[in-house]
Amino acid sequence: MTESFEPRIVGFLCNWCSYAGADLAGVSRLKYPANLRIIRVMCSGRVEPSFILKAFRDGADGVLVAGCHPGDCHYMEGNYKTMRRWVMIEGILEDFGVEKGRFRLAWVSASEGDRFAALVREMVEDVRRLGPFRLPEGTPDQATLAVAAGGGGSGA
Amino acid sequence: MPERTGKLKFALYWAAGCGGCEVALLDTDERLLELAELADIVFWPIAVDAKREHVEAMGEGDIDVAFINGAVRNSEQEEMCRLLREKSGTVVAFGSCACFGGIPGLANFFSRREILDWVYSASPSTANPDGIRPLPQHQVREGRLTLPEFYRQVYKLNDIIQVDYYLPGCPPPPNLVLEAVTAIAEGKLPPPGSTLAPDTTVCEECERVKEEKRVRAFKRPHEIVPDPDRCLLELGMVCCGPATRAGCGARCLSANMPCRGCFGPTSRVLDHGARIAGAIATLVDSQDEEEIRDILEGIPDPSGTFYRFGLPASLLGGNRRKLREGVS
Amino acid sequence: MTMRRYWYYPGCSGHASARDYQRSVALISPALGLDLVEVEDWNCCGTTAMTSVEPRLSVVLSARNLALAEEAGGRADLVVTCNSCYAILRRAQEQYARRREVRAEVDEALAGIGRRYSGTVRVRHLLEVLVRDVGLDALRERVRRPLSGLRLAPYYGCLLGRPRNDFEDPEEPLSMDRLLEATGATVVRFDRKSKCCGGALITTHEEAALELVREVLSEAAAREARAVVTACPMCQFNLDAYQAKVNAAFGTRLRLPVLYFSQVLGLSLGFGASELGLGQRFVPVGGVGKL
Amino acid sequence: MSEVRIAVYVCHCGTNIADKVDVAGVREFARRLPGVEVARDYQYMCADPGQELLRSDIRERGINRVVVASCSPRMHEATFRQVLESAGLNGYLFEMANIREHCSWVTEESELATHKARALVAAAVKRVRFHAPLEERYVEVNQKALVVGGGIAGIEAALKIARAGKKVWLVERGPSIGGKMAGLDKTFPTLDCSACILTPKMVEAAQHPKITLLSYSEVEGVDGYVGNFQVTVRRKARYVREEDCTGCGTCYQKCPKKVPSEFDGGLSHRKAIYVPFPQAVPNVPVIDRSNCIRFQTGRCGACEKFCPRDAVDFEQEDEFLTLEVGAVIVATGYETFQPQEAPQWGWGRYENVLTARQLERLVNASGPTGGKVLLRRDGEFTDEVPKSVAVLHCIGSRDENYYPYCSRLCCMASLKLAHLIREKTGAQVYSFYIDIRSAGKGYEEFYTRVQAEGIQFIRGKGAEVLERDGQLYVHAEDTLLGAYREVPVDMVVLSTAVTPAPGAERVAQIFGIQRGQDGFFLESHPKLEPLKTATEGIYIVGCCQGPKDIPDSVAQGAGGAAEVLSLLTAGRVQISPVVAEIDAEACSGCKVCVPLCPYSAIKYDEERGACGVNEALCKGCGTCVASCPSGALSCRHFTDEQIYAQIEEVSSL
Repeated sequence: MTESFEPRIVGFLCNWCSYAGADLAGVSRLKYPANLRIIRVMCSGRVEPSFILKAFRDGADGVLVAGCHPGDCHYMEGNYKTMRRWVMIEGILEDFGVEKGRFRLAWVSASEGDRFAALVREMVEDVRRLGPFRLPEGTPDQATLAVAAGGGGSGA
Repeated sequence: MPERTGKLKFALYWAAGCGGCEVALLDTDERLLELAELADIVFWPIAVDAKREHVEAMGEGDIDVAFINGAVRNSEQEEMCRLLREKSGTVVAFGSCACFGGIPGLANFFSRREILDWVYSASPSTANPDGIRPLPQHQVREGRLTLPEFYRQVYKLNDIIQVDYYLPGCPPPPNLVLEAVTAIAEGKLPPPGSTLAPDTTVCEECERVKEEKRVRAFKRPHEIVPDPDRCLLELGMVCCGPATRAGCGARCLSANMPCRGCFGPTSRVLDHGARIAGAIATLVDSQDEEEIRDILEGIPDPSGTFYRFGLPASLLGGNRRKLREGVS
Repeated sequence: MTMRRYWYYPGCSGHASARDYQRSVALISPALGLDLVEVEDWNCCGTTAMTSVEPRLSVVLSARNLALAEEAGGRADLVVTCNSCYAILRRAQEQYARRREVRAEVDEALAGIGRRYSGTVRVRHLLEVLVRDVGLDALRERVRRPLSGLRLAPYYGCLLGRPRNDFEDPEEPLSMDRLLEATGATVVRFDRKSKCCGGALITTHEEAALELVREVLSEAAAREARAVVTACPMCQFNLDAYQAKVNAAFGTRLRLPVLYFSQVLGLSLGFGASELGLGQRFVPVGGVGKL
Repeated sequence: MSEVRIAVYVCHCGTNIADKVDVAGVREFARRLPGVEVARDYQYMCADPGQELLRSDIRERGINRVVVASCSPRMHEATFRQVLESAGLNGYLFEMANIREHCSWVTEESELATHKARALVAAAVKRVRFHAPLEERYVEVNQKALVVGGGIAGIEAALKIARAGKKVWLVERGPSIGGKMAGLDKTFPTLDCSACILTPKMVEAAQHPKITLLSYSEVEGVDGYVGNFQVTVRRKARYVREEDCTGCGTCYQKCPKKVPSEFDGGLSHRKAIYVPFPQAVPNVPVIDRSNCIRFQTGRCGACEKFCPRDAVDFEQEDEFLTLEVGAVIVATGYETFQPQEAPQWGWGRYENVLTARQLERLVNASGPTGGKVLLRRDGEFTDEVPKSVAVLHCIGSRDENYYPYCSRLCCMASLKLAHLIREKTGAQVYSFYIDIRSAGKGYEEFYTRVQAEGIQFIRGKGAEVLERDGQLYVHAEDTLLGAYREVPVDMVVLSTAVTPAPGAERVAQIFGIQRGQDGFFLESHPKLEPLKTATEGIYIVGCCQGPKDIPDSVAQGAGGAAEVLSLLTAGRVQISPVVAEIDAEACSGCKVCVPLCPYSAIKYDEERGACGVNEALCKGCGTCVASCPSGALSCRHFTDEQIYAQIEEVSSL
């Protein structure tokens, strides 16, 4: 993958709706770009903001979070918590210089295989247009991060 | 740590910081004298007349413990940190700036150019008609003048050198400082890499009564007179206590002020700002996206608030934020 | 009365065959608190032949008009009185918003003439503005000459609700029914209110078109309407100009004046028949204009 | 942790994966990943030889972590976990990489698919290092069941469960069970009488000692989990005491207030106090409060006065019951498309345009005309029999503007009605259709029979119905003639689409059922789990899942009963060990998590100064974990480090 830029997009999909929707896209043999790599979580509510940040840190060019439609959450209201965190994290990501087109929250039900495929196509196109995501120049190695968290602790 | 023969040798260094950490040592009051009995301070620019050459002349490990406060922003600081690392058996990152980047680390939201533009021309109090800017090197008739290079970013100490212990706090409170020194003196330090503070959060030390939290509106400290017995978060104040490492004795909270997060996260959390931001957002009591947006609008500058002490330690390290008003 | 400001797109007929329509609109709008400002330098909306021959050009033509309204500023909606212009401009609005490839093409074409469009203009039919923005209560208050006893057949034509939009049901449009009721007139049930008038066929398949005209007018006559009321210059022309031919072809004795809703509103607001442009048509308005 | 020894298997899935993904390449890539001891590719990992391969590697090569790169974990995760268990390895030391549904099937280019597969495998390999053995938990299953919806599917389900000796509650929203089938006259293709075959089942359901019928009741909420649901049921006030009423009918004879009958599609009247139809079960009237003179004005009270048993009680109030059940069958049925939304077909405009359901009532002996097909004029039936009738198929179905799907049962129902009209009136009957779909036992034969009876079939959808000079015309394009036709008829019958029942959205939310794009309830697998839903212990049968005819609905009702009985009979049910846990040492008791849990699974323990998770209540969504400010909460099998491991690989490869 040298000449054309192939973005890496990490998708966090809830098991019950969106992951099943992605499965349906597969079963229906709908084609979409290979740039999305899906990580399964039981509920979109499990997605910590740090997952999104870490994906960008580790080289992703885009992040998708997808869950059940509001009101349809398998766990009743996990997706509303996702929505709340999302509103917060959107602004923070922008402050960190992550352009709006790189991250997306979507509601995809288990029956929306075609919608899912269209969503991926659209998002890949958006991210492709934005180009690779780069951390600010001079950002230190991530190896130091784990240490920064401070290891174990004790009252010394 | 090498076996002790006689008094310990300490070095103290002040990098990119406000000086509060230096004062924190004085806050130990009369017990500072015990410290002097325990150790010789071989290098402490603010108080002891020892120069860089003296340190350079020392052998590896001649210094037992170096306490370095402040973040690293320029080449001089980096050189001094590396030098002290070379000569010291143990290095302690002293205070939040050294541990996580601290308040100076907020500069990472801006580029070097934006900072220089602001400081040397755009800020309202600046008069610089000739547009003079500092240069790392300048040739004059008498020879070459140099200044330390101003880096693109603020670094926390362990981005530059290996750090053995972390003593967080802005500044670290006297009890933790003394505990740390005692542990050093008695050879009872935990494994290297440890943070010399409990691995729980401020809520553990906070006396306020905690109930279930649901927030309809966020309040700033001047907007309410908080009930001294109730959890400030439940009153709508943005308190970072639930996500911030304990050890401070919840001093801000006992003064009716919310925790600002200076002790950083616990060992289990990767990104302090993201964690507290995510936790506080979920407390918003609404299922309507617009209303959620409105309620969260009540937190001015979330990035600055939640990454107040830890931007250089965050996953994305800071970036170009929309320019401040006044900087074109 | 506070005036609501809109950009106004009269379309080609507004300056030609439907001058009376435009005249009546110009008269009633200020009286109802509407400030309609004609978009400067507007061009053809891109309807009729263009939509099938050069579909993309048709969208671009519409988009230029939208861009003009947007550039003119004020974040005002673009008001249209011709159903065909309405359908075509609105289609451009929707396609620009939803279809990336259309957006890309339009942007490129507009850039070629030094214009840009960001998709903020809403296209609205005057009927919608009257029903939703002015409101029926406000209209009722301003009626000075209630048209009591006047039986009217509201004829919407085929385009107002098609393609589907959030304003009118394609099969059972109602806005004109409500407006005419507000003037005090009696609105007759009219099953063919949104059937085709044959306008597009009249030059190529006259026989088929005449049959469609007959269908519409016969129902209006059977329901004892005194006049047919339209919102579209094409429908108006077709139903009006071809009545004689229909009578000749089918042996019917139709004699139904075909008015614009704006003319009927004008009458109820107290304007005179001649200033509203009544009587400039093939089928005489007869008693209707003298109310 | 002992040394990690990972085995990776890349499945060909026949050609499903191997055609697109270079499986050998992925295998070689996996072989070089840290910790990988064995890497193989194989034709079908899920088949016996594939499973055996896995077992022998575990036994002979000391494998203690397994990654299978094949299909969706939603498909075979459970299969492979069992294989691990059978080889003595905990089933949770396993991870799947979905390189079929998410990779080979959706990617055009082979090279990109292979690259993606490598990234997914690398993520799985890194993740599995952090897996820990988890123990399955079991809970007792409550031996009672609930069936929601008293149509034929629900009745069948309730009877089957009851006959197996298990207690069942049958909850029905309306005043009587029987559902849509009770309104039909004959059933296709055998033409047996609907009421004759349905009423015995209704009566049995009402009288069976193991069934408690709760008619005129609705489920308001569900708590708990598989095996242990607590269901809140609202028993709406009937204003007639069921235990006192004998069903004599005096009350509705005396009631002065006439209301259009829902059961007869508005073609007749009922009273404000009424039973919906003569064979209603229970045969106990109900007062329609919004139409009752007594409730609206305070006067009247005729029913109360004349009731010989003093069963009328205007003071009655809604009651709430809490039922404890182990499993639930949802059989909430369907509705039909309301043609007033589409006036082009003339319903509501012309009184001789009827829906198929209305016509069912006309041809029925207990219907408003005593079984005669008669024309109406000015709101009343005349003695006049139509000489020509058009039956329009696909009204609202297979139509982009309304419902894009095929409603499946209306072709046959339309044929049946065409036959009955022809038989009863001798009228010329036209059937306007797009296609005739007569897939079913004896269905095609019935179609042939009806064709032979002289029904005129016009291939072309009825586009609109208009009246001209007092005559109805059906406008259609006859696609066989290639001509536009206007067919004059006296009566039009609209075969309207089958649509989700009103309130389906709320039912779905109450029971945690997902809905498809068409609004019908979604089964957990379209082929292999047609009755299960995303919520364990909740099953769907009949038309709430999609349009179905009577035999299919009955079969599903029985199938749902089998699901419930297998659950109840097993006596205990496995519960996923994927739950949240709290490190009490690390927890500071901030209580941020407590209100986030929709199941109230988190409680604060004053003594320990920390929160704790009730594992029986926790469903493992992880929402609390993501919000725990101190990081004291974690989610088993979805820990931070497991997910971080995946993120690291998929973000960088």
